[in-house]
Amino acid sequence: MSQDTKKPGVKRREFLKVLGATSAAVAAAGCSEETGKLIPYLVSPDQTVPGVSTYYATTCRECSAACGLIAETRDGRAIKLEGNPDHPVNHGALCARGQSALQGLYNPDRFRSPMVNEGGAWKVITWDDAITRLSQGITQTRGANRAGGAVFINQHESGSFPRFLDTWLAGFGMPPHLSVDFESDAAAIEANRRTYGVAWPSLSFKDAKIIVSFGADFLDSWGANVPQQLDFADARARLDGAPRFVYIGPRRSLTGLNADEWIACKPGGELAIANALAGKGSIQQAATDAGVDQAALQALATELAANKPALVLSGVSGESALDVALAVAAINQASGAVGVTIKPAQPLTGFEGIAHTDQLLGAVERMRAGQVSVAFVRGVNPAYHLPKASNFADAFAKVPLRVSFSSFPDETTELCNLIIPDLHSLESWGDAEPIRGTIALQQPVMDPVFPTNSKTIPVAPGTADVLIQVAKKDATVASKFGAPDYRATLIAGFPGGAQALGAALPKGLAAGTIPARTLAAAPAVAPKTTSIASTQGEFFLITYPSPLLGDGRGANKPWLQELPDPVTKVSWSSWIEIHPETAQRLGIDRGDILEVKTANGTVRAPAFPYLGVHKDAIAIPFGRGHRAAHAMPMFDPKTHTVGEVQWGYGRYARDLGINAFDLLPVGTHAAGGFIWTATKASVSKTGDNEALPSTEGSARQHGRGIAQAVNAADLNKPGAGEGGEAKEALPGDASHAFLPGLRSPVAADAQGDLGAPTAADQGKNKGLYREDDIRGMAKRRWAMTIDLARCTGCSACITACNAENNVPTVGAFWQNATIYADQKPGFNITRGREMTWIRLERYFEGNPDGKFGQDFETRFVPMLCQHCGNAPCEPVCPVYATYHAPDGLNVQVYNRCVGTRYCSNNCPYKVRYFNWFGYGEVDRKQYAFPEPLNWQLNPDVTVRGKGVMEKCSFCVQRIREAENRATLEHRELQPDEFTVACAQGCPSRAITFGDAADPNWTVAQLANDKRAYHVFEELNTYTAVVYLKKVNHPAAGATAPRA
Amino acid sequence: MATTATPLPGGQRPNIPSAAVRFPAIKTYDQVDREIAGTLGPSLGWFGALGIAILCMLIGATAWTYQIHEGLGAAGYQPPVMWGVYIVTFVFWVGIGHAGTLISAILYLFRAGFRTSIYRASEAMTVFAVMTAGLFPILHLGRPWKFFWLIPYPNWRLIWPNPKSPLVWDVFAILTYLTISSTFLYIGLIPDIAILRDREKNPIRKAILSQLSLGWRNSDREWRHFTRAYLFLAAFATPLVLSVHSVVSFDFAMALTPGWHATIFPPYFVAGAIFSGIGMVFTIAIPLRKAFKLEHYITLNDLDAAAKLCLFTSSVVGLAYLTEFQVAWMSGNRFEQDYFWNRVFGQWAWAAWIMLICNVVLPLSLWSQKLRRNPAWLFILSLFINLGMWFERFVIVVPSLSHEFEPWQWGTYRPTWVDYSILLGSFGWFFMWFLLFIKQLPVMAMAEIKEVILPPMRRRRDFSHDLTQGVVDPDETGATH
Amino acid sequence: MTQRRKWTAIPGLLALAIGAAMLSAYSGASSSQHHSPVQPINFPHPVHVQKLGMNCLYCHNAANKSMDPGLPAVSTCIGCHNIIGPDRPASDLGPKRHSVELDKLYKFADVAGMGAGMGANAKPIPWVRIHKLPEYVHFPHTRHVNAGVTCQTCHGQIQKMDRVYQFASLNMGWCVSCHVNGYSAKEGLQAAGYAPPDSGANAAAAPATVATGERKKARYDCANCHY
Amino acid sequence: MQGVLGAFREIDSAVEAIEDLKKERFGDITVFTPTPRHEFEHVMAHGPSKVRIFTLIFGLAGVTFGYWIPVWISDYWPLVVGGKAIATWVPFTILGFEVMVLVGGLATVFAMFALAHIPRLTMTVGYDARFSGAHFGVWVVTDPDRADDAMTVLKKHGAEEVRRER
Repeated sequence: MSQDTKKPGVKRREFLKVLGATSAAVAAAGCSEETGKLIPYLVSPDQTVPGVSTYYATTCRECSAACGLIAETRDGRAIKLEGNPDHPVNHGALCARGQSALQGLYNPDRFRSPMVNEGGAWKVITWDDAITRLSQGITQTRGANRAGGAVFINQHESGSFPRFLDTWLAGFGMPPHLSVDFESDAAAIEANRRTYGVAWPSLSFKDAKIIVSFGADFLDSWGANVPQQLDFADARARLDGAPRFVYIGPRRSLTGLNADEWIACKPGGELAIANALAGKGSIQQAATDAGVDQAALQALATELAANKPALVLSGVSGESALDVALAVAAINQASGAVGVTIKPAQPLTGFEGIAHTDQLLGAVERMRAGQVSVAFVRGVNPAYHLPKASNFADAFAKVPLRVSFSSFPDETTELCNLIIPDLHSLESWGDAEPIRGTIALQQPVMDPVFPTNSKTIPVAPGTADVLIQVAKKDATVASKFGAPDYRATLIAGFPGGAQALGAALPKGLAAGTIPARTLAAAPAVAPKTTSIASTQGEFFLITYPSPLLGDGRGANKPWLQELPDPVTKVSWSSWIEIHPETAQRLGIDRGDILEVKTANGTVRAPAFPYLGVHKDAIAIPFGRGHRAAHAMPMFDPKTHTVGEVQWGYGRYARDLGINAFDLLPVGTHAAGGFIWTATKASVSKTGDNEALPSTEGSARQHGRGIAQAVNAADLNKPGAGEGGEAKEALPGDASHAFLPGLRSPVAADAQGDLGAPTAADQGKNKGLYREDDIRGMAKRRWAMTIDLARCTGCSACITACNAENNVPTVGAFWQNATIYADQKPGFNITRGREMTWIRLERYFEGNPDGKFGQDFETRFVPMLCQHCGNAPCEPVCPVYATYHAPDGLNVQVYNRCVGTRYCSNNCPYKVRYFNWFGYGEVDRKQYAFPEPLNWQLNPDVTVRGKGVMEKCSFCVQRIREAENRATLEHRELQPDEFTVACAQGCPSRAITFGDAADPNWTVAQLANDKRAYHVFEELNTYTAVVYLKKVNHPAAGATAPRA
Repeated sequence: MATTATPLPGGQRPNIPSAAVRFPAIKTYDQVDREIAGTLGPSLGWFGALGIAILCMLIGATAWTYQIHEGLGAAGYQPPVMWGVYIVTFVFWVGIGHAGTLISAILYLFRAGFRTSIYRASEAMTVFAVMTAGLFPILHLGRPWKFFWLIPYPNWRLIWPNPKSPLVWDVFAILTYLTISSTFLYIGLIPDIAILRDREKNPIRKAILSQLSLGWRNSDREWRHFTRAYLFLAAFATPLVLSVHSVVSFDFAMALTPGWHATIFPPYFVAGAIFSGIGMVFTIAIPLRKAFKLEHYITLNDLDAAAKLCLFTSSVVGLAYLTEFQVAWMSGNRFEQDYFWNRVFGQWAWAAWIMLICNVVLPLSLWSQKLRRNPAWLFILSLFINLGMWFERFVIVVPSLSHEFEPWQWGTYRPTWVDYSILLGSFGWFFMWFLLFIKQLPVMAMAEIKEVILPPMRRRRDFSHDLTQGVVDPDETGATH
Repeated sequence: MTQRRKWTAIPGLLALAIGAAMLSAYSGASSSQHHSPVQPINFPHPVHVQKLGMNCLYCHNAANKSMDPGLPAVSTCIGCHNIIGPDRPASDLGPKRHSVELDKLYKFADVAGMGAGMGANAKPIPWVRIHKLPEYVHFPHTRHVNAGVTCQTCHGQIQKMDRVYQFASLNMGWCVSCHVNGYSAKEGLQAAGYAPPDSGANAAAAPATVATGERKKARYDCANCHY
Repeated sequence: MQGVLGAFREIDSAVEAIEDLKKERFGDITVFTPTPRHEFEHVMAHGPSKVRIFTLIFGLAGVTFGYWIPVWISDYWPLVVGGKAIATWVPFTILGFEVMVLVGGLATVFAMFALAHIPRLTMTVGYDARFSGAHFGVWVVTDPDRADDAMTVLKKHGAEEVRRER
């Protein structure tokens, strides 16, 4: 496929540009604009029809989990990533980071060609030149017999490439590469290896009677979060016998917020608790050591004893990490978890062979000692995420030849002297073994975005191909690399060869195993243990990888920058979490700029009082605070020219927030992993205050019953009310007064204006439209159910929606009006001007006056346009720009909208978003899709111009596409034939979409669930979105906090 | 012998009984012409004022240009507060307009004597206020260049505006109001323009005035139809005053936003409008009578009467405020209650209290006749009223939106320099027109004033007698020579 | 002392008229109907369709399965014109002659001569776009083609156009009137320039709707095309 | 058109003059007065103005039209908004009212123009600039032979100035 599409090379790219321009043009544009040219294919690629999407199965490389992807491509451009339903790991789900891979592919700051640094000045070179220089450099080192000192730091990945790379290195007499993953939990891996003999057994939450997590954030970034989330949701959504979930740790992460109970121990206290639960040491002692309530701990111990098997996880990152992990393993074994909830038999191979921080530090020391002749960096950014204290930059500078294969101008790359940008995983061949016995294939879903600048090399090569080229230049090595390119190499190595590969590609999967790297025992490096006790400061400093930006990799993707942090709802900025009680004591308000000081450094960031952090601790997320080595002027889209490198990880990441690594000492624990919670810190107010770019209005729902919950115990006893406000219906018998509204497209029917629909009305044309006008479409009522018992608040749905519906990001500092005093990042967010069509509201329940030690509950509500049958927004629009479609959609017609914004005023759910600036207009500085980001735009969806209201359309373009396909095949739509982007992307399957008027669709059945309710039902809006109450599992005796 | 005169047919417009003593200081027709026509023609101070007005107008225009280029984000909107200063100012100016029509039309029907001297000025104020207000709905659009989509005109899209939308009602109401009140103003002006025309020496000006006066020549036939048409226009304008601001209030009352969704709005808005209008009348008329030395036309009696009206409307508005709270309190509706609590004790308390003090507390001073007859105080008070009424609209629009159903979307609002410049610009625009008006055309209806002063007589006699009887009594017939 | 002077209220009326005119002009009643740009290659539809009786779908091959009708790839042209070179023998298409247009095609496709395939530096033909709907209008060709709407109903009788021009106004009103009043296969055929089969075998072959003249209507609420 | 024009300073003399002229069967009399006075209305004894008829008719026409527009618009392209009926009568009353006022009001004005013969393109004989100021004018259309009688009558009642016009 991509062979065919490759032929026309540059020319077909012009063709793409035309399409790009077309789809990027705006609703505001009139009809009489320049019609332009039509550039045909030279040779039309088979299997593709212009204007119809082609789907390729491939593999996600954004983290080590290697989830399966389905890439939707239109006219040769990838426009959407979705999970591969057949994939054994993610079963069709995909997290926000995975979806955002597209913005890595189309990132405007990607290197367009190789570059070399000569005398401090960067200059663009051709691919041929780059390859020659590389091979020369290597030949020299070999000549000098220093090849043994080479260091290749590679982003950790599973599959054949690591072995391929080792072979290549060996060929030149270089040692095996370091496969680095900063987010991996070294302690857990080590403990697993010692206990079960594998790095990462697959976990089964479904089979657990109780789940206990020691700081293991399996919903954020610990382990393979997508499958874990899916499994967790399945487990918790069971209406009886669902496992309770207890979270132990000093900070309540997104995972913690999903727990029924939070035992807030002080940092380092986990060890005592784990030991006590494992039977070593008394509960009482543990309680005092960890500073937690003894009763709660005792209760937990009893519960663990009573409910077997349990699933206990450890994700502690302190100096005692390994010990905790081992103790936890003991607990698991005691409760018979092994083989049931923890399955060493099906290990996640993606976690094998990770080189931990101690080895990396060892390499750094060798560099400092001048023993390293040549250093390669690929997909890793040690200059950013090694603590300043390690002086990586100085050590690195001692290496004569520093080659970066990074696609982005990150900190490490800036320190290199030769850049040979790698292809994006969506442009290149590869494979992975996500779970033992399954090979996941990675294939290019489109031509490389950027043309090659070389006569002899027709298409920009990936690193693997570059390595092969280099090898071919060297007589001695060439023999080992007979295959013309990496693709051929893969085919050769693939069990069954070309045929089998060809057969496997459509699904992207094949049975079989990929031989693992043969790793000589890593050079032993003495762990640099640091004792947190010995550090100064009144607060423990908790640092953690952001669930969205990871260790900083995501920072150059506007989707991830804009996506509010699931816990704090802050975007485009760093923050310092501090417990409200402490904040009150120190007189700190939300947004006050705090100065955090440790022995290693100082940072300044706004404070975020957060109930979920220990009162003696402050917490800072990683991911932001990218800096260029040499200070660069503020980015200005007007003066920026293509090819001008935006050092500091690109325009979206540079000089944004703080880098918590600056505060940390260089410390590794017994398992060789990096110690995240390594030091204490002192906090002082600076006196300034800046409004946090947060989408949060009020964190409490003031008893308005937006997010409703019910106790598992009450659920099955009918009539037992949850209490609270009267409108919250009894769990046993939910008021289903809204159901008629769901059965007919126009709620007026439900109100009896046309006679309430009867059984006989099913499938008939209903609604106020005349029979002969509606062509039988009106029998449908598109609707959605959202199960709050499943929703974990991970926010993947938001990214899915952004990708599908061309929703602009508005937080970059240059996206404000020109004349503003402050050009702060996230300024538009601060002003509440976010555009995301679906938002995740995070409401706290209980502990109203923010006391530490009092538990609280969190409820996540995905809030999107409710597509009301009686939509308040519709009648007030003076120009019919919003109206009720005969199939029950509440439609927004962008090109008719004049922007009175009356509809938004009248919307009780506040789900309409206004284009305050020309986010969709190419010539404006607020343009949200700078070339080539606009290649990702969905051609089926209009890009909205300035001054226009927009909102969730229930992916009407997907509805139309399905209808078109059905009519083309002369058939009716099949139940659950298609779904909308948010539902498709949801990793916990909380969202279901379909036709509620037809009982055969799942959504119609779910709407009858006894947990079903409408938000603001008393407003008589007859919404099409039905929520299912969250289910709480309070500790025995206790009752969950109320709404 | 018997007179040929017929008795007064019903509905004929009689003179105001107290006509003879209406303007004790005004003796002859010539005096009226001389004094009022004398106020015309530019003066240095006038040029200064006009300059300032135009400057402000230009500032506003610049801000608007910038906003159109940049996008509405240039203004300080902060979702969920999707309406802000612009709509507030729109309602404010429409409100100002109402007093003018009230004085010129309603008081005309009620034969309130004190209208004669101030109605011309206030009618002009109405027209210019509505002209100003009319800008804002366009100005606050996301795509102002598409404003005409709100007007039902035949087009190739075969699509029409939505007649169910309060905003379309607005379009109809405002356009009608502008048309009728400007017609009303112009019709009233015709005889006076004729007077100016006949006094004018400069041929060019004379030509222009001749065009404007439409060849009016004061014949009995013209007067006969004129007076009747005038009466009917007044009769039309009267319900219009009540309807227009009711329709404006529907913009809010028809929405279900807490703090907007209230049946009390129409009367409440109309009262508020008239209240603010009277305020603006004071702001304009008091300096005017001083500058133009027309104290014997706009007499203290007139001010006193207007002040009473002001006091009345103020108390109506005050009652409306209280009713809102009482309704919210008794409704048992959580959203209403939260909102109204938030209004007076929440983040917007300051605005609410400005409103209450300026509109309810200060006007209480008008219970004292001494203050009612004290132009200086009335002027100061009127400024407070203008401020208070602007903030009334602010309190209705902004806090309601910032504190709606969805706690997650509760927000705040911070206008930017663009909002403020355009607000300033609106005042510049208004006063520019008004200043141009008062120096080109008479600020008082000469013909109508002549109507209510004693006509020149050869023989003194009881005047009221003439009104009831014929023109002359029989015994005197023929006795003249 | 009788004064005679001319009066007139005409200026006011004039102003009104101008205002109205400007409004209607501004309201976008404009359309690019009838515009007929010069194409890089003067492709003769009449010869291909009328004389050789090629089906529209042969070149515009996506029209029945996609939103886009699809443009012929250059290779599609060369497919035939490899054997049909610029030097044309006398035939029913005319006397012996040399076709300049085919020279141009060969130049674009970098074809050495008859029989020789496309060369390495073949370039796509930059056709000038004629029918253009704004981006906010999503027009599914497939729905219409499969509903039996003849191409000519909207595009005019291309088979008779020596140079293609925009036949319909493509105004919204134009679209909608058809959705409201419905499309009749009979009129469709007439629009296509073929007499509706009246009797015998033709009638049997033709879809029933032709005889009945039944009109097929379609939804015309906004979200049909605008999203 | 020939006639006699008399300019009076006092209203009562003007009135009496007119009465005498009427006694003497002078037909076509026009009064010019700076301000409407009932004395003249009585003595001229014209019926009430016809303006009101136009007002009524066009007012009714307006309200009908004002109701019809929105109903027609709503029905022309039936789009459901807020689950409401297509043609909602109650709110359309507002439009009905506004259009009534608009049409009725403008009709009244134009009726007045028509009946009062304005705008008049020529300033007819018999007008004098003073009549907009402080003078009352009486204009009698006569044939030359009776002009003198008219003039005497006017003089007798103390007209400030009397002159023939032709």
